[in-house]
Amino acid sequence: MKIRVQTQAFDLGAEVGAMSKGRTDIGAITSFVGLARDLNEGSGVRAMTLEHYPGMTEKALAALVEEANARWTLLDVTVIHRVGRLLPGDPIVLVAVASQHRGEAFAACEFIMDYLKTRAPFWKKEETAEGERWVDARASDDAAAARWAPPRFETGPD
Amino acid sequence: MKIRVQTQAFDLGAEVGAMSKGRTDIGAITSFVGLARDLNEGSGVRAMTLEHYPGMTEKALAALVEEANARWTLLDVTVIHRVGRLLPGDPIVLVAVASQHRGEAFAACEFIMDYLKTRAPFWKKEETAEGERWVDARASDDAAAARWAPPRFETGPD
Amino acid sequence: MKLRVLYFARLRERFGMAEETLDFAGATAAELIAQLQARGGMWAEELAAGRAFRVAVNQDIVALDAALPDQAEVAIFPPVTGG
Amino acid sequence: MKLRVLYFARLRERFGMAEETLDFAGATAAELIAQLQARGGMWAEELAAGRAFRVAVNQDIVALDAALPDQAEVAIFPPVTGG
Repeated sequence: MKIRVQTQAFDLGAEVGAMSKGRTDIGAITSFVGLARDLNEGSGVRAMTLEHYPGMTEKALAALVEEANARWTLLDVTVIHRVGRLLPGDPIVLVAVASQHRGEAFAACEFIMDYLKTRAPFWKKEETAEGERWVDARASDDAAAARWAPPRFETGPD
Repeated sequence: MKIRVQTQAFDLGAEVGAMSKGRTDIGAITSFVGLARDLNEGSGVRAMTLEHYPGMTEKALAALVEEANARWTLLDVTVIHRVGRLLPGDPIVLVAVASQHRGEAFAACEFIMDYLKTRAPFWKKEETAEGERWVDARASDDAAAARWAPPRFETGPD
Repeated sequence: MKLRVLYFARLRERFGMAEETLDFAGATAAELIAQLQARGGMWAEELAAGRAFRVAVNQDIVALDAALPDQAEVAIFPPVTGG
Repeated sequence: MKLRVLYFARLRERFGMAEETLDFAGATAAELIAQLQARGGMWAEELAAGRAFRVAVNQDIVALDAALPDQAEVAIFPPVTGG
Protein backbone atom coordinates (compact mmCIF):
# COMPACT_ATOMS: atom_id res chain seq x y z
CA MET A 1 0.00 0.00 0.00
CA LYS A 2 1.33 3.42 -0.92
CA ILE A 3 -0.28 6.70 0.13
CA ARG A 4 1.29 10.01 -0.79
CA VAL A 5 0.43 13.70 -0.76
CA GLN A 6 2.81 15.71 -2.91
CA THR A 7 3.13 18.86 -5.00
CA GLN A 8 4.95 17.23 -7.91
CA ALA A 9 3.36 15.31 -10.75
CA PHE A 10 3.05 11.51 -10.57
CA ASP A 11 3.86 8.93 -13.23
CA LEU A 12 0.88 6.64 -13.81
CA GLY A 13 2.89 4.06 -15.76
CA ALA A 14 5.65 3.90 -13.16
CA GLU A 15 3.20 3.64 -10.25
CA VAL A 16 1.15 0.86 -11.81
CA GLY A 17 4.33 -0.84 -13.02
CA ALA A 18 5.70 -0.82 -9.46
CA MET A 19 2.54 -2.55 -8.21
CA SER A 20 2.86 -5.51 -10.59
CA LYS A 21 6.67 -5.70 -10.80
CA GLY A 22 7.95 -9.15 -9.87
CA ARG A 23 4.45 -10.44 -9.10
CA THR A 24 2.53 -13.09 -10.99
CA ASP A 25 -0.61 -13.26 -8.84
CA ILE A 26 -2.21 -10.01 -10.00
CA GLY A 27 -4.82 -10.38 -12.73
CA ALA A 28 -6.30 -6.89 -12.75
CA ILE A 29 -5.22 -3.32 -12.03
CA THR A 30 -7.82 -0.60 -12.26
CA SER A 31 -6.53 2.93 -12.05
CA PHE A 32 -8.14 6.34 -11.95
CA VAL A 33 -6.59 9.69 -12.75
CA GLY A 34 -8.49 12.89 -11.95
CA LEU A 35 -7.41 15.96 -13.91
CA ALA A 36 -7.93 19.71 -13.54
CA ARG A 37 -10.51 20.97 -16.08
CA ASP A 38 -10.66 24.42 -17.60
CA LEU A 39 -14.38 24.71 -16.95
CA ASN A 40 -16.41 24.27 -13.77
CA GLU A 41 -19.97 25.35 -13.13
CA GLY A 42 -20.03 27.42 -16.29
CA SER A 43 -16.88 29.50 -15.64
CA GLY A 44 -13.48 29.27 -17.24
CA VAL A 45 -10.87 28.10 -14.75
CA ARG A 46 -7.31 29.39 -15.29
CA ALA A 47 -5.72 27.52 -12.41
CA MET A 48 -6.58 25.96 -9.09
CA THR A 49 -4.87 25.62 -5.74
CA LEU A 50 -5.32 22.57 -3.58
CA GLU A 51 -5.03 22.95 0.17
CA HIS A 52 -5.05 20.04 2.63
CA TYR A 53 -4.77 19.20 6.32
CA PRO A 54 -1.34 17.61 6.76
CA GLY A 55 -1.51 14.65 9.08
CA MET A 56 -5.25 14.14 8.85
CA THR A 57 -5.02 13.73 5.08
CA GLU A 58 -2.71 10.74 5.27
CA LYS A 59 -4.79 9.27 8.10
CA ALA A 60 -8.05 9.70 6.18
CA LEU A 61 -6.59 8.16 3.02
CA ALA A 62 -5.21 5.21 4.98
CA ALA A 63 -8.65 4.69 6.54
CA LEU A 64 -10.30 4.65 3.11
CA VAL A 65 -7.84 2.05 1.86
CA GLU A 66 -8.33 -0.01 5.01
CA GLU A 67 -12.09 0.06 4.49
CA ALA A 68 -11.64 -1.01 0.86
CA ASN A 69 -9.41 -3.88 2.03
CA ALA A 70 -12.13 -4.97 4.44
CA ARG A 71 -14.75 -5.03 1.69
CA TRP A 72 -12.76 -6.66 -1.10
CA THR A 73 -9.79 -8.98 -1.50
CA LEU A 74 -7.14 -6.63 -2.83
CA LEU A 75 -3.48 -7.27 -3.60
CA ASP A 76 -2.22 -3.68 -3.57
CA VAL A 77 -3.47 -0.10 -3.50
CA THR A 78 -1.76 3.18 -4.41
CA VAL A 79 -3.23 6.61 -3.70
CA ILE A 80 -1.38 9.80 -4.67
CA HIS A 81 -2.98 13.22 -4.29
CA ARG A 82 -1.34 16.44 -5.37
CA VAL A 83 -1.59 19.75 -3.52
CA GLY A 84 -0.53 23.28 -4.47
CA ARG A 85 -1.22 25.21 -7.66
CA LEU A 86 -2.32 23.23 -10.72
CA LEU A 87 -3.24 24.22 -14.26
CA PRO A 88 -6.03 22.85 -16.47
CA GLY A 89 -4.92 19.50 -17.86
CA ASP A 90 -2.72 18.73 -14.84
CA PRO A 91 -3.35 15.40 -13.08
CA ILE A 92 -4.61 15.86 -9.50
CA VAL A 93 -5.16 12.41 -8.07
CA LEU A 94 -4.23 8.80 -8.81
CA VAL A 95 -5.93 5.74 -7.31
CA ALA A 96 -4.78 2.31 -8.48
CA VAL A 97 -6.06 -1.03 -7.17
CA ALA A 98 -4.61 -4.47 -7.92
CA SER A 99 -6.54 -7.70 -7.38
CA GLN A 100 -6.89 -11.18 -8.79
CA HIS A 101 -10.06 -10.41 -10.73
CA ARG A 102 -11.34 -7.26 -12.36
CA GLY A 103 -14.66 -6.90 -10.52
CA GLU A 104 -12.92 -6.22 -7.21
CA ALA A 105 -10.38 -3.85 -8.73
CA PHE A 106 -13.09 -1.77 -10.41
CA ALA A 107 -15.34 -1.63 -7.34
CA ALA A 108 -12.58 -0.81 -4.87
CA CYS A 109 -11.03 1.88 -7.10
CA GLU A 110 -14.37 3.66 -7.55
CA PHE A 111 -15.18 3.24 -3.84
CA ILE A 112 -11.88 4.85 -2.81
CA MET A 113 -12.43 7.78 -5.19
CA ASP A 114 -16.02 8.30 -4.00
CA TYR A 115 -14.99 8.25 -0.34
CA LEU A 116 -11.92 10.39 -0.98
CA LYS A 117 -14.18 13.07 -2.48
CA THR A 118 -16.26 13.30 0.68
CA ARG A 119 -13.89 12.28 3.50
CA ALA A 120 -10.34 13.35 2.74
CA PRO A 121 -9.49 16.92 3.82
CA PHE A 122 -8.63 18.60 0.52
CA TRP A 123 -10.08 21.89 -0.67
CA LYS A 124 -9.91 23.45 -4.13
CA LYS A 125 -9.75 27.14 -4.88
CA GLU A 126 -10.23 28.15 -8.50
CA GLU A 127 -8.90 31.18 -10.35
CA THR A 128 -11.47 32.44 -12.86
CA ALA A 129 -11.88 35.63 -14.89
CA GLU A 130 -14.17 36.87 -12.10
CA GLY A 131 -11.55 36.25 -9.41
CA GLU A 132 -10.84 33.45 -6.99
CA ARG A 133 -13.48 31.15 -5.53
CA TRP A 134 -13.51 28.17 -3.23
CA VAL A 135 -15.18 25.18 -4.85
CA ASP A 136 -18.36 24.08 -3.06
CA ALA A 137 -18.90 20.45 -2.17
CA ARG A 138 -21.18 18.76 -4.69
CA ALA A 139 -24.36 16.90 -3.83
CA SER A 140 -23.45 14.40 -6.57
CA ASP A 141 -20.30 13.46 -4.65
CA ASP A 142 -22.31 12.84 -1.47
CA ALA A 143 -24.70 10.69 -3.51
CA ALA A 144 -21.83 8.74 -5.07
CA ALA A 145 -20.33 8.00 -1.63
CA ALA A 146 -23.72 7.10 -0.16
CA ARG A 147 -24.10 4.27 -2.71
CA TRP A 148 -21.43 2.31 -0.84
CA ALA A 149 -22.94 2.47 2.65
CA PRO A 150 -23.61 0.40 4.66
CA PRO A 151 -20.68 -2.00 4.13
CA ARG A 152 -21.74 -5.09 2.22
CA PHE A 153 -20.98 -7.51 5.01
CA GLU A 154 -23.31 -5.60 7.33
CA THR A 155 -26.18 -5.36 4.87
CA GLY A 156 -29.40 -6.49 6.51
CA PRO A 157 -32.50 -8.09 5.00
CA ASP A 158 -33.57 -4.75 3.49
CA MET B 1 -10.46 6.49 -30.26
CA LYS B 2 -7.60 4.04 -30.58
CA ILE B 3 -8.04 0.28 -31.04
CA ARG B 4 -5.04 -1.99 -31.45
CA VAL B 5 -4.22 -5.68 -31.49
CA GLN B 6 -0.50 -6.27 -31.15
CA THR B 7 2.12 -8.74 -29.93
CA GLN B 8 4.34 -6.15 -28.22
CA ALA B 9 3.81 -4.73 -24.75
CA PHE B 10 1.96 -1.44 -24.28
CA ASP B 11 2.94 1.56 -22.15
CA LEU B 12 0.05 2.49 -19.84
CA GLY B 13 1.52 5.87 -18.92
CA ALA B 14 2.19 6.82 -22.53
CA GLU B 15 -1.27 5.71 -23.70
CA VAL B 16 -3.14 7.59 -20.98
CA GLY B 17 -0.81 10.57 -21.41
CA ALA B 18 -1.61 10.66 -25.12
CA MET B 19 -5.34 10.81 -24.33
CA SER B 20 -5.06 13.90 -22.13
CA LYS B 21 -2.19 15.66 -23.90
CA GLY B 22 -3.10 19.20 -24.96
CA ARG B 23 -6.65 18.85 -23.61
CA THR B 24 -8.16 20.70 -20.69
CA ASP B 25 -11.72 19.34 -20.88
CA ILE B 26 -11.00 15.86 -19.44
CA GLY B 27 -11.68 15.47 -15.72
CA ALA B 28 -11.38 11.70 -15.38
CA ILE B 29 -9.50 8.82 -16.98
CA THR B 30 -10.23 5.31 -15.77
CA SER B 31 -7.94 2.61 -17.05
CA PHE B 32 -7.81 -1.14 -16.68
CA VAL B 33 -4.86 -3.45 -17.23
CA GLY B 34 -5.42 -7.20 -17.31
CA LEU B 35 -2.36 -9.32 -16.57
CA ALA B 36 -1.44 -12.97 -17.05
CA ARG B 37 -1.53 -14.84 -13.72
CA ASP B 38 0.54 -17.85 -12.75
CA LEU B 39 -2.49 -19.67 -11.42
CA ASN B 40 -5.84 -20.48 -13.02
CA GLU B 41 -8.43 -22.97 -11.85
CA GLY B 42 -5.96 -24.46 -9.40
CA SER B 43 -3.11 -25.18 -11.81
CA GLY B 44 0.18 -23.41 -12.19
CA VAL B 45 0.38 -21.59 -15.52
CA ARG B 46 3.84 -21.27 -17.07
CA ALA B 47 2.80 -19.28 -20.11
CA MET B 48 -0.20 -18.60 -22.30
CA THR B 49 -0.76 -18.01 -25.96
CA LEU B 50 -3.49 -15.69 -27.18
CA GLU B 51 -5.06 -16.38 -30.56
CA HIS B 52 -7.51 -14.04 -32.27
CA TYR B 53 -9.56 -13.61 -35.44
CA PRO B 54 -7.86 -10.83 -37.40
CA GLY B 55 -10.40 -8.51 -38.92
CA MET B 56 -13.30 -9.56 -36.73
CA THR B 57 -11.34 -8.63 -33.60
CA GLU B 58 -10.90 -5.01 -34.60
CA LYS B 59 -14.53 -4.85 -35.76
CA ALA B 60 -15.81 -6.33 -32.49
CA LEU B 61 -13.69 -3.97 -30.37
CA ALA B 62 -14.87 -0.97 -32.40
CA ALA B 63 -18.47 -2.08 -31.87
CA LEU B 64 -17.93 -2.29 -28.09
CA VAL B 65 -16.48 1.21 -28.01
CA GLU B 66 -19.33 2.50 -30.17
CA GLU B 67 -21.86 0.99 -27.77
CA ALA B 68 -20.07 2.58 -24.80
CA ASN B 69 -20.17 5.93 -26.62
CA ALA B 70 -23.90 5.54 -27.12
CA ARG B 71 -24.48 4.86 -23.42
CA TRP B 72 -22.17 7.48 -21.88
CA THR B 73 -20.70 10.84 -22.84
CA LEU B 74 -17.05 9.93 -23.36
CA LEU B 75 -14.16 12.09 -24.54
CA ASP B 76 -11.76 9.35 -25.65
CA VAL B 77 -11.30 5.58 -25.48
CA THR B 78 -8.22 3.41 -25.99
CA VAL B 79 -8.31 -0.39 -26.25
CA ILE B 80 -5.12 -2.40 -26.77
CA HIS B 81 -5.14 -6.20 -26.66
CA ARG B 82 -2.03 -8.32 -27.01
CA VAL B 83 -1.82 -11.65 -28.84
CA GLY B 84 0.88 -14.29 -29.01
CA ARG B 85 2.80 -15.92 -26.18
CA LEU B 86 2.75 -14.21 -22.77
CA LEU B 87 4.30 -15.07 -19.41
CA PRO B 88 2.79 -14.68 -15.93
CA GLY B 89 2.99 -11.03 -14.94
CA ASP B 90 2.77 -9.81 -18.55
CA PRO B 91 0.05 -7.27 -19.31
CA ILE B 92 -2.59 -8.62 -21.72
CA VAL B 93 -5.14 -5.89 -22.25
CA LEU B 94 -5.51 -2.16 -21.67
CA VAL B 95 -8.80 -0.25 -21.69
CA ALA B 96 -8.72 3.47 -20.88
CA VAL B 97 -11.71 5.82 -20.94
CA ALA B 98 -11.64 9.62 -20.62
CA SER B 99 -14.67 11.69 -19.70
CA GLN B 100 -15.62 14.88 -17.89
CA HIS B 101 -16.68 13.12 -14.70
CA ARG B 102 -15.52 9.96 -13.04
CA GLY B 103 -18.82 8.05 -12.92
CA GLU B 104 -18.97 7.76 -16.69
CA ALA B 105 -15.30 6.81 -17.00
CA PHE B 106 -15.62 4.01 -14.43
CA ALA B 107 -18.85 2.62 -15.87
CA ALA B 108 -17.71 2.71 -19.49
CA CYS B 109 -14.31 1.15 -18.74
CA GLU B 110 -15.85 -1.76 -16.84
CA PHE B 111 -18.56 -2.16 -19.50
CA ILE B 112 -15.97 -2.39 -22.29
CA MET B 113 -13.96 -5.00 -20.34
CA ASP B 114 -17.06 -7.06 -19.54
CA TYR B 115 -18.21 -7.04 -23.16
CA LEU B 116 -14.69 -7.65 -24.48
CA LYS B 117 -14.54 -10.81 -22.36
CA THR B 118 -17.65 -12.25 -23.99
CA ARG B 119 -17.76 -10.70 -27.48
CA ALA B 120 -14.26 -10.13 -28.82
CA PRO B 121 -12.75 -13.17 -30.61
CA PHE B 122 -9.71 -13.93 -28.46
CA TRP B 123 -8.83 -17.37 -27.11
CA LYS B 124 -6.29 -18.29 -24.45
CA LYS B 125 -4.27 -21.48 -24.33
CA GLU B 126 -2.36 -22.15 -21.14
CA GLU B 127 0.85 -24.14 -20.64
CA THR B 128 0.71 -26.01 -17.32
CA ALA B 129 2.73 -28.81 -15.76
CA GLU B 130 0.07 -31.21 -17.08
CA GLY B 131 0.40 -29.90 -20.64
CA GLU B 132 -1.45 -27.38 -22.75
CA ARG B 133 -5.10 -26.55 -22.34
CA TRP B 134 -7.55 -24.14 -23.91
CA VAL B 135 -9.18 -21.92 -21.32
CA ASP B 136 -12.93 -22.41 -21.06
CA ALA B 137 -15.31 -19.45 -21.09
CA ARG B 138 -16.37 -18.57 -17.57
CA ALA B 139 -19.96 -18.25 -16.41
CA SER B 140 -18.87 -15.29 -14.25
CA ASP B 141 -17.87 -13.40 -17.40
CA ASP B 142 -21.28 -14.03 -18.95
CA ALA B 143 -22.90 -12.80 -15.74
CA ALA B 144 -20.72 -9.67 -15.69
CA ALA B 145 -21.68 -8.82 -19.26
CA ALA B 146 -25.35 -9.55 -18.64
CA ARG B 147 -25.48 -6.85 -15.95
CA TRP B 148 -25.22 -4.21 -18.67
CA ALA B 149 -28.10 -5.37 -20.85
CA PRO B 150 -30.47 -3.95 -21.90
CA PRO B 151 -28.99 -0.52 -22.59
CA ARG B 152 -29.96 1.99 -19.92
CA PHE B 153 -31.90 4.24 -22.26
CA GLU B 154 -34.15 1.33 -23.18
CA THR B 155 -34.77 0.17 -19.63
CA GLY B 156 -38.46 -0.32 -19.03
CA PRO B 157 -40.56 -0.04 -15.85
CA ASP B 158 -39.12 -3.31 -14.51
CA MET C 1 -22.78 -21.31 -53.27
CA LYS C 2 -19.14 -20.96 -52.23
CA LEU C 3 -18.22 -20.28 -48.60
CA ARG C 4 -14.90 -19.54 -46.96
CA VAL C 5 -14.96 -21.27 -43.58
CA LEU C 6 -12.50 -20.44 -40.79
CA TYR C 7 -11.81 -22.37 -37.58
CA PHE C 8 -10.14 -20.97 -34.47
CA ALA C 9 -8.52 -22.10 -31.24
CA ARG C 10 -9.53 -25.57 -30.01
CA LEU C 11 -11.65 -26.23 -33.13
CA ARG C 12 -8.77 -25.27 -35.44
CA GLU C 13 -6.57 -27.78 -33.63
CA ARG C 14 -9.16 -30.57 -33.48
CA PHE C 15 -10.11 -30.22 -37.13
CA GLY C 16 -6.45 -29.86 -38.13
CA MET C 17 -7.43 -26.97 -40.35
CA ALA C 18 -7.55 -23.17 -40.06
CA GLU C 19 -9.53 -22.50 -43.20
CA GLU C 20 -11.25 -24.14 -46.17
CA THR C 21 -13.41 -23.20 -49.13
CA LEU C 22 -16.66 -25.14 -49.31
CA ASP C 23 -19.48 -25.76 -51.73
CA PHE C 24 -22.69 -25.33 -49.82
CA ALA C 25 -26.16 -26.15 -51.08
CA GLY C 26 -28.07 -25.14 -47.96
CA ALA C 27 -29.30 -21.79 -46.71
CA THR C 28 -28.56 -21.37 -43.01
CA ALA C 29 -25.70 -21.65 -40.55
CA ALA C 30 -27.45 -24.65 -38.98
CA GLU C 31 -27.39 -26.43 -42.34
CA LEU C 32 -23.67 -25.73 -42.74
CA ILE C 33 -23.05 -27.15 -39.26
CA ALA C 34 -25.05 -30.25 -40.20
CA GLN C 35 -22.97 -30.65 -43.37
CA LEU C 36 -19.74 -30.46 -41.35
CA GLN C 37 -21.04 -32.83 -38.65
CA ALA C 38 -21.74 -35.37 -41.37
CA ARG C 39 -17.96 -35.69 -41.86
CA GLY C 40 -17.97 -37.72 -38.64
CA GLY C 41 -15.04 -38.05 -36.20
CA MET C 42 -13.97 -34.81 -34.54
CA TRP C 43 -16.44 -32.89 -36.69
CA ALA C 44 -19.41 -34.83 -35.38
CA GLU C 45 -18.09 -34.63 -31.84
CA GLU C 46 -17.23 -30.95 -31.63
CA LEU C 47 -20.29 -29.70 -33.48
CA ALA C 48 -22.80 -31.97 -31.74
CA ALA C 49 -25.95 -30.43 -30.31
CA GLY C 50 -25.22 -29.10 -26.85
CA ARG C 51 -21.54 -28.37 -27.53
CA ALA C 52 -20.60 -24.74 -27.02
CA PHE C 53 -19.41 -23.12 -30.22
CA ARG C 54 -20.11 -19.83 -31.98
CA VAL C 55 -20.72 -19.00 -35.62
CA ALA C 56 -19.81 -15.65 -37.19
CA VAL C 57 -20.86 -14.62 -40.68
CA ASN C 58 -18.78 -11.92 -42.30
CA GLN C 59 -17.29 -11.24 -38.85
CA ASP C 60 -20.53 -10.81 -36.91
CA ILE C 61 -21.70 -13.49 -34.50
CA VAL C 62 -25.04 -14.90 -35.66
CA ALA C 63 -27.68 -17.34 -34.48
CA LEU C 64 -27.83 -20.76 -36.13
CA ASP C 65 -30.91 -19.84 -38.15
CA ALA C 66 -29.04 -17.02 -39.90
CA ALA C 67 -28.96 -17.18 -43.69
CA LEU C 68 -25.53 -17.51 -45.31
CA PRO C 69 -24.90 -15.21 -48.28
CA ASP C 70 -22.87 -16.46 -51.24
CA GLN C 71 -19.12 -15.89 -50.82
CA ALA C 72 -19.66 -15.43 -47.07
CA GLU C 73 -16.75 -15.67 -44.65
CA VAL C 74 -18.07 -18.06 -42.00
CA ALA C 75 -16.10 -18.64 -38.80
CA ILE C 76 -16.72 -21.38 -36.25
CA PHE C 77 -15.01 -21.09 -32.88
CA PRO C 78 -15.32 -21.83 -29.16
CA PRO C 79 -16.75 -19.23 -26.75
CA VAL C 80 -14.22 -16.42 -26.47
CA THR C 81 -11.80 -16.12 -23.54
CA GLY C 82 -9.84 -12.94 -24.12
CA GLY C 83 -8.83 -10.15 -21.78
CA MET D 1 -8.60 22.99 29.22
CA LYS D 2 -6.31 24.00 26.34
CA LEU D 3 -7.19 23.28 22.72
CA ARG D 4 -5.23 23.77 19.54
CA VAL D 5 -7.73 24.91 16.90
CA LEU D 6 -6.98 24.83 13.16
CA TYR D 7 -8.92 26.47 10.33
CA PHE D 8 -8.70 25.52 6.68
CA ALA D 9 -9.63 26.81 3.23
CA ARG D 10 -12.44 29.40 3.14
CA LEU D 11 -12.67 29.51 6.94
CA ARG D 12 -8.92 30.11 7.30
CA GLU D 13 -9.24 33.05 4.92
CA ARG D 14 -12.38 34.50 6.49
CA PHE D 15 -11.06 34.23 10.01
CA GLY D 16 -7.63 35.55 8.95
CA MET D 17 -6.04 32.77 10.96
CA ALA D 18 -4.75 29.24 10.32
CA GLU D 19 -4.33 28.19 13.93
CA GLU D 20 -4.77 29.35 17.53
CA THR D 21 -4.49 27.96 21.04
CA LEU D 22 -7.62 28.42 23.10
CA ASP D 23 -8.73 28.13 26.69
CA PHE D 24 -11.98 26.20 26.67
CA ALA D 25 -14.26 25.69 29.65
CA GLY D 26 -16.93 23.62 27.91
CA ALA D 27 -17.14 19.93 27.05
CA THR D 28 -18.34 19.39 23.49
CA ALA D 29 -17.55 20.51 19.95
CA ALA D 30 -20.90 22.34 19.91
CA GLU D 31 -19.85 24.39 22.91
CA LEU D 32 -16.56 25.30 21.23
CA ILE D 33 -18.46 26.43 18.14
CA ALA D 34 -20.74 28.56 20.36
CA GLN D 35 -17.69 30.15 22.01
CA LEU D 36 -16.24 31.03 18.60
CA GLN D 37 -19.57 32.33 17.27
CA ALA D 38 -19.72 34.68 20.24
CA ARG D 39 -16.78 36.59 18.73
CA GLY D 40 -19.28 38.01 16.26
CA GLY D 41 -18.46 39.23 12.72
CA MET D 42 -17.20 36.51 10.36
CA TRP D 43 -17.16 34.03 13.23
CA ALA D 44 -20.87 34.44 13.90
CA GLU D 45 -21.63 34.35 10.18
CA GLU D 46 -19.56 31.34 9.11
CA LEU D 47 -20.42 29.20 12.11
CA ALA D 48 -24.14 30.03 12.23
CA ALA D 49 -26.62 27.16 12.47
CA GLY D 50 -27.34 25.84 9.00
CA ARG D 51 -23.89 26.74 7.57
CA ALA D 52 -21.98 23.79 6.22
CA PHE D 53 -18.75 23.17 8.12
CA ARG D 54 -17.03 20.12 9.57
CA VAL D 55 -15.27 19.55 12.88
CA ALA D 56 -12.41 17.08 13.32
CA VAL D 57 -10.98 16.12 16.71
CA ASN D 58 -7.47 14.71 16.68
CA GLN D 59 -7.85 14.30 12.90
CA ASP D 60 -11.13 12.37 12.88
CA ILE D 61 -14.35 14.03 11.75
CA VAL D 62 -16.85 14.07 14.63
CA ALA D 63 -20.45 15.08 15.27
CA LEU D 64 -21.07 18.32 17.18
CA ASP D 65 -22.00 16.51 20.38
CA ALA D 66 -18.53 14.90 20.56
CA ALA D 67 -16.57 15.54 23.77
CA LEU D 68 -13.27 17.41 23.40
CA PRO D 69 -10.33 15.94 25.34
CA ASP D 70 -7.78 18.28 26.91
CA GLN D 71 -4.95 19.22 24.53
CA ALA D 72 -7.09 18.14 21.61
CA GLU D 73 -6.27 19.23 18.07
CA VAL D 74 -9.60 20.54 16.79
CA ALA D 75 -10.00 21.49 13.14
CA ILE D 76 -12.90 23.41 11.64
CA PHE D 77 -13.25 23.46 7.88
CA PRO D 78 -15.70 23.55 4.96
CA PRO D 79 -16.98 20.33 3.36
CA VAL D 80 -14.07 18.78 1.48
CA THR D 81 -13.65 19.14 -2.29
CA GLY D 82 -10.57 17.12 -3.22
CA GLY D 83 -9.95 14.71 -6.05
